[in-house]
Amino acid sequence: MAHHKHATPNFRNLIVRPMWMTLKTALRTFPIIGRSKWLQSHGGGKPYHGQVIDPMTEAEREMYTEQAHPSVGHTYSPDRATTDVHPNFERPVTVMYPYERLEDMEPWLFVPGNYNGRIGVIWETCTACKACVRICPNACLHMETETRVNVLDLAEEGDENHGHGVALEVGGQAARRIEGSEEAAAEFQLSTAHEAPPEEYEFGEVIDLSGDTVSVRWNASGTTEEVASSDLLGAEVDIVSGRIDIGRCMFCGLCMESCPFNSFFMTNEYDGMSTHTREDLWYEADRTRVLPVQHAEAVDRELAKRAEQARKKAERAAAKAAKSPKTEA
Amino acid sequence: MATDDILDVRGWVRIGMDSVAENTVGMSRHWEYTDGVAWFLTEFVMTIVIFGGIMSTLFVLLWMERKLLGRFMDRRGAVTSLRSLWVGEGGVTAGEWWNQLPFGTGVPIGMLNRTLNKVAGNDHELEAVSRVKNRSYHGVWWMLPGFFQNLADGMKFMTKEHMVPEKADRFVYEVAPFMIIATTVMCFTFIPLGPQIYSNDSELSILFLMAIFSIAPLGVFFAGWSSNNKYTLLGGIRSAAQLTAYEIPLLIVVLSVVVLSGSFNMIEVIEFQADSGVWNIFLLPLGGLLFMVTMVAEVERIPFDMPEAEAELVEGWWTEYGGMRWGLMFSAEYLRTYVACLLFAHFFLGGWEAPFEDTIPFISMVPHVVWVFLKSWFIFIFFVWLRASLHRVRTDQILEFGWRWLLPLSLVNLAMATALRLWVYDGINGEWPILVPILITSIGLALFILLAIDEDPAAIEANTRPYSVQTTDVASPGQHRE
Amino acid sequence: MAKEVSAQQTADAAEAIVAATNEKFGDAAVAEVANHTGGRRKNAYVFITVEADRWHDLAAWLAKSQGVDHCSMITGIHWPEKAEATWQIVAHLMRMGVCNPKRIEGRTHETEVDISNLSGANVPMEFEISMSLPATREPSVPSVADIWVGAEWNEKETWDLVGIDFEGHVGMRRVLLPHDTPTGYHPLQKQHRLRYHDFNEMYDDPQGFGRKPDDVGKVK
Amino acid sequence: MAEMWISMGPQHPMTHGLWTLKVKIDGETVVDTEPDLGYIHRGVEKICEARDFTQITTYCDRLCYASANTWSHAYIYAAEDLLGVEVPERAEYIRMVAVELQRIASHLMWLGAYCPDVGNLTGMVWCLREREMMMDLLQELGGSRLHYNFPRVGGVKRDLPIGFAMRCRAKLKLFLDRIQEYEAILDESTIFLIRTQGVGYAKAEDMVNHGVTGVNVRAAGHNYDVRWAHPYSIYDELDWTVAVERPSIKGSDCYDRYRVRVEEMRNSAMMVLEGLDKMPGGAETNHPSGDPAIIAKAPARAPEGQTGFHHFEDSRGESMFYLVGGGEGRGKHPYRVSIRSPMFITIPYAAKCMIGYKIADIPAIMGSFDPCIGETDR
Repeated sequence: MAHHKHATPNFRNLIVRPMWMTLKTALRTFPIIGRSKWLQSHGGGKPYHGQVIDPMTEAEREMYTEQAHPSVGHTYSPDRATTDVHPNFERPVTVMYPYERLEDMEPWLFVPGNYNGRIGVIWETCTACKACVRICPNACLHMETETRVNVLDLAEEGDENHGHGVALEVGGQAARRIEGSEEAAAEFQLSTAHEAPPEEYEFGEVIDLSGDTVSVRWNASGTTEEVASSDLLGAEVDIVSGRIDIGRCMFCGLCMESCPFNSFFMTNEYDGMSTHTREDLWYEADRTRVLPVQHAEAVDRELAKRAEQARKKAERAAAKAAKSPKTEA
Repeated sequence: MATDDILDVRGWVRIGMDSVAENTVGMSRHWEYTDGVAWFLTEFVMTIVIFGGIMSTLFVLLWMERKLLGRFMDRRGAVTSLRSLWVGEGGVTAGEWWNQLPFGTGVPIGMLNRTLNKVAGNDHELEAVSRVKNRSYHGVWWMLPGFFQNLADGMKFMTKEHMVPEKADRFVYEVAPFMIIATTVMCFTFIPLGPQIYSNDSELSILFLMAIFSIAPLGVFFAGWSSNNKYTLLGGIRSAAQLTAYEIPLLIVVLSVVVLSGSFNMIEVIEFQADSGVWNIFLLPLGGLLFMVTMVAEVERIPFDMPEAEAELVEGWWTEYGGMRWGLMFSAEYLRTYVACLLFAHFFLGGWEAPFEDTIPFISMVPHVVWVFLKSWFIFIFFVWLRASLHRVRTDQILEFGWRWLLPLSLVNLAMATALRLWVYDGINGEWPILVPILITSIGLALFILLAIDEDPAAIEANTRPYSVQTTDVASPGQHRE
Repeated sequence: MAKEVSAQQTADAAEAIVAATNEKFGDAAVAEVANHTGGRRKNAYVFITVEADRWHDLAAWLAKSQGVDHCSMITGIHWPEKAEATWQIVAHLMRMGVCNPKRIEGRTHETEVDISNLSGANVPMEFEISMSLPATREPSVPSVADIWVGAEWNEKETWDLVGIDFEGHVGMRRVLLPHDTPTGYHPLQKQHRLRYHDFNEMYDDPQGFGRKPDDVGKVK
Repeated sequence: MAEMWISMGPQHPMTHGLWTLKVKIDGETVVDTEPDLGYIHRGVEKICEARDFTQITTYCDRLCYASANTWSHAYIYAAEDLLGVEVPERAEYIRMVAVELQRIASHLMWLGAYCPDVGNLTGMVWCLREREMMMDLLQELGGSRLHYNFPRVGGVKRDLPIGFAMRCRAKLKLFLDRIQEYEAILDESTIFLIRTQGVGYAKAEDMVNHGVTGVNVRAAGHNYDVRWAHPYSIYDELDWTVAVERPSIKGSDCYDRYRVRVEEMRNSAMMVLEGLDKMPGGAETNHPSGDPAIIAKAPARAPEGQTGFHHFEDSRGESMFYLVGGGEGRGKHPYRVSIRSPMFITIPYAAKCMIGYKIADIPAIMGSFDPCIGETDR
């Protein structure tokens, strides 16, 4: 591994060579003379920013048009060559931040899925499975959940959304109405009351569903009990509120990967997260929004997926029901 | 005596002061002192003129340093433009401070601010710039973006607190900066800016100048010692050693110029170059090179930057100073660089004489002070270029280079000067045969180019490192423990 | 030269070392050839379990005869529930075969190493030596800083974080923890548990010196 | 002047990080040195005992903040040794691309910091300008500029983004030209040669006995590199030569270490270009992130008694992780994570190397060993 050819301490290297190199660098920054050939990359005569290329090859252009990859229509040079903010400077490397934004100049660095910016959450499709709370290394995700009866279950027989509620399943939650809780709930005045609203249901985890009775272990007392499935309603754990401590978050992206319902996104927003106090760094649902387009897209995708799962489950249940009478008969 | 110049500042001032003296002292019973008073007032006004000229053009030097250094480093340098004086976030007017001024004197300022905001306000045709309300960053080139950044930095130092280190030697600590600053500013009395723009035209002005110029190192050493900080002590000692090592070759080179020009008076040196039609650089190229190198060491700029070496001494002897003392010392360093550039221009580039004074017809229309400033700023480019491209030399290497190389070369230069003066100039009744400068310059250039392309073919081919490195016998690591 | 040491070369070298060690330290040390379980190539390495007090002799012998010239890392592990092996020390050594360039009649020779036919003592080899101590208040193991100077700071760090002392170590001091840490406080011991610091107590007294009873006197 | 201790304290331009070097000087000559580390000891080993295997990668990124990828990959290879995981071929190539780009960025950060140590600010700005190009590439891979959290146990987080190969080739070819510009201002500058040649001698055997590894040993003329001595990843399928300095009897000095790192930058760039050409499945294809071509199924738990360790060629030396299985959560967390930091052992040696030289040489010598304090204090 040879030394550099001219690396000998002589008069030539004392001033001539280093000063010639800095002069070339300085002359390159002036608009007209900066482009002349002999100033280009040291000893190579090649353009100083490297070849300006179209970022999308032909093959890529048709393949990725439908995702409208952000670098469509941009020219690309390895070292930033263009600026419209400062015309009388030939080749600026520095991005003059407030006046030029890197995501406008080099969009391929901020492809929505790839860049770990501020966290964006679709709270509507979150099913409070707490996968993200468990995966976060710095424990900055906090979530309050509550076991509730799904409102669709309360629809009476004739109602058009009857039967769409949560079905009882092993390991899921079940709810039983507490006697007399209906009247208590009716005359409870939230605005004037001094105590919490009365509990309407008691919730328990379903142990097994064989036959008509259901064995449930009540969350409150922990005792298991055999209950007729008729007076049980399906229940689910719902998210009440969630917050992210941006002060602790290191933007590693593990929560985005661990969320099974892709309601967790890392937006490509990197500024605007500073506050004056640490309390303000606790981002509630309002400050962890995602762009409306992305939000709508994600919600539709998720609902379509769940509808698909519900339909498949209904088919499986129907098939099982169709199959089981044969065995009985 | 000095060449006549359309900008005869001293003449106008003298006339003005004569009339002032006559109308005041002349009328009174001390009328015989009128001439004395007029003389004193002229000298006083001329000193102020020189001081004003230097201090305002100092900002050009600072601005060139930042922008050129930026360009050498492939970036822009300071870009805040003058617009920032009246432009704020969305035309904010800084609380309309002018309304607090008494007797409504603030009103015109307010009006001026509003018109300027309307004329050259925040909006800009570029969408990205106007979105963030162009806070005076986007300056056009003729608004000299970045020029007033140094003014703002300078004023910032006035607001900084002056803290004296706890166990510092209080008196010496306070005296040192003023010694440096006072002597540096006094140098400008002896430097003429033009044929009729000088504050002092004494017979031995170069001698005085060099004497005052070399007092500052003493102040540097006082500052280093008195700040009660080991690093500044080291910086002070290094700077004392370096400046003494480079004072002697500098004085010898100046002596060679004086010998060549025949007088100690700065203006006569320049007149000599003007009359004989040959600049000294073409007669003493070696002298010019030596002067440049020793001046870089005198003002402690990069290749000889040890006293203020960032890497190990943090800020060298400046570390413990804050506030305006540090600001003044910082500007004193640039004033000393400005003295160096002006001296190089006067000694070697013919002071205020235009490049082809008598041949180009209308060149004498341009006032001579312009040439003085242009030449000194051109020399300053070399100072910045050296700073951008060279590394810092170690202290012992500086001293060794100073004593072993510069001193003998400056003696050679002195011998050349005397030979040229006695045999060539005086021999042929007082003017240079045209062949002499051409011959000397071409020999100098040839020598420089020869050295510049010299390569050690054996070293390249054998790819070894010929440099015999003198190292103190290094204790093998771990040895000192036992 | 070939691009890397082949698996076969490493395996033979490991066998040779294991045989020599078992024969030399039959009673005190048990050596075997172990293979890495992950990655594309299951490289072989030498795994030796040795009694704590014979560690210095094994180290000196490895350094002298097997050419082990580099102590990579010394780790201390605290197994509170194992009574007879509460303190485990795992030393990772390395045979790099790095030597100064030879000087023959005044010319410095290249140390060009032809990797393909490396054999015997100069095949680079990884060693993992494990030793354990029963439950004691002052676990200590002979220091190998005199054989490999590189082990000096590893041992300082192990004592500083895990609390295992090394006899014969010159100038044992805390390197990673602040100098005013109470004596006997060694954070990597299992009785110190990590707690979740809620938002309002995030930055005060993270190591719990203030809240915990002073450990002065109680060594472990 | 009588001998006196000066403390090149935690905040000092020479230290490239937060540690103190107390130096006893006699006039300008260094007589004795005493390093004092531990200022940013974050207890990463203790934290890792309470995290499961995917979460630890984010902490290993932050060990040495100048070369995050090399450290997270060092941990991942050790975790795969502990859990016994086979990584698909394409994932190994992508990891090699990420590690070598990070090695270039780390060496550029070192060269950028070394130039002001010897007095020239221009070198710093140029090197950081090139490091921007490398960080853009790593930002496309990992998602942010400095800490990428890119490898997963069994593979990588995501495949090469769309158009990455074209951009990577363009930037690396441009970078290979730009190296010549550094050499014009460093190698061909006498003052740099005077300041670095013959300063900070270190013999090969002395260094190995002191535990110094990696670039600093190769600068002393001996070709030892973990990538060929204990082969991992796909270095055997690329034809690359190790950057070794020519041996001299006095050992390596600052200039040798500088030469080896510049040569290594060239080698890494050539390796990445070759890796992109030989990428199985082509560098232009883009698999979705969970695809079996780039990540293999890996067990989440490591029972007690299972251990794994792996030597890794970091840009500063040979880093190593030793993991012991069987922590809380029935083995979801490791019982003990032990990290070998090359600089934790090289800095005391470098401090001893300075004895006998001038004060002005301290930054030159210390800087040439490329200290990174994040990994030193863990």
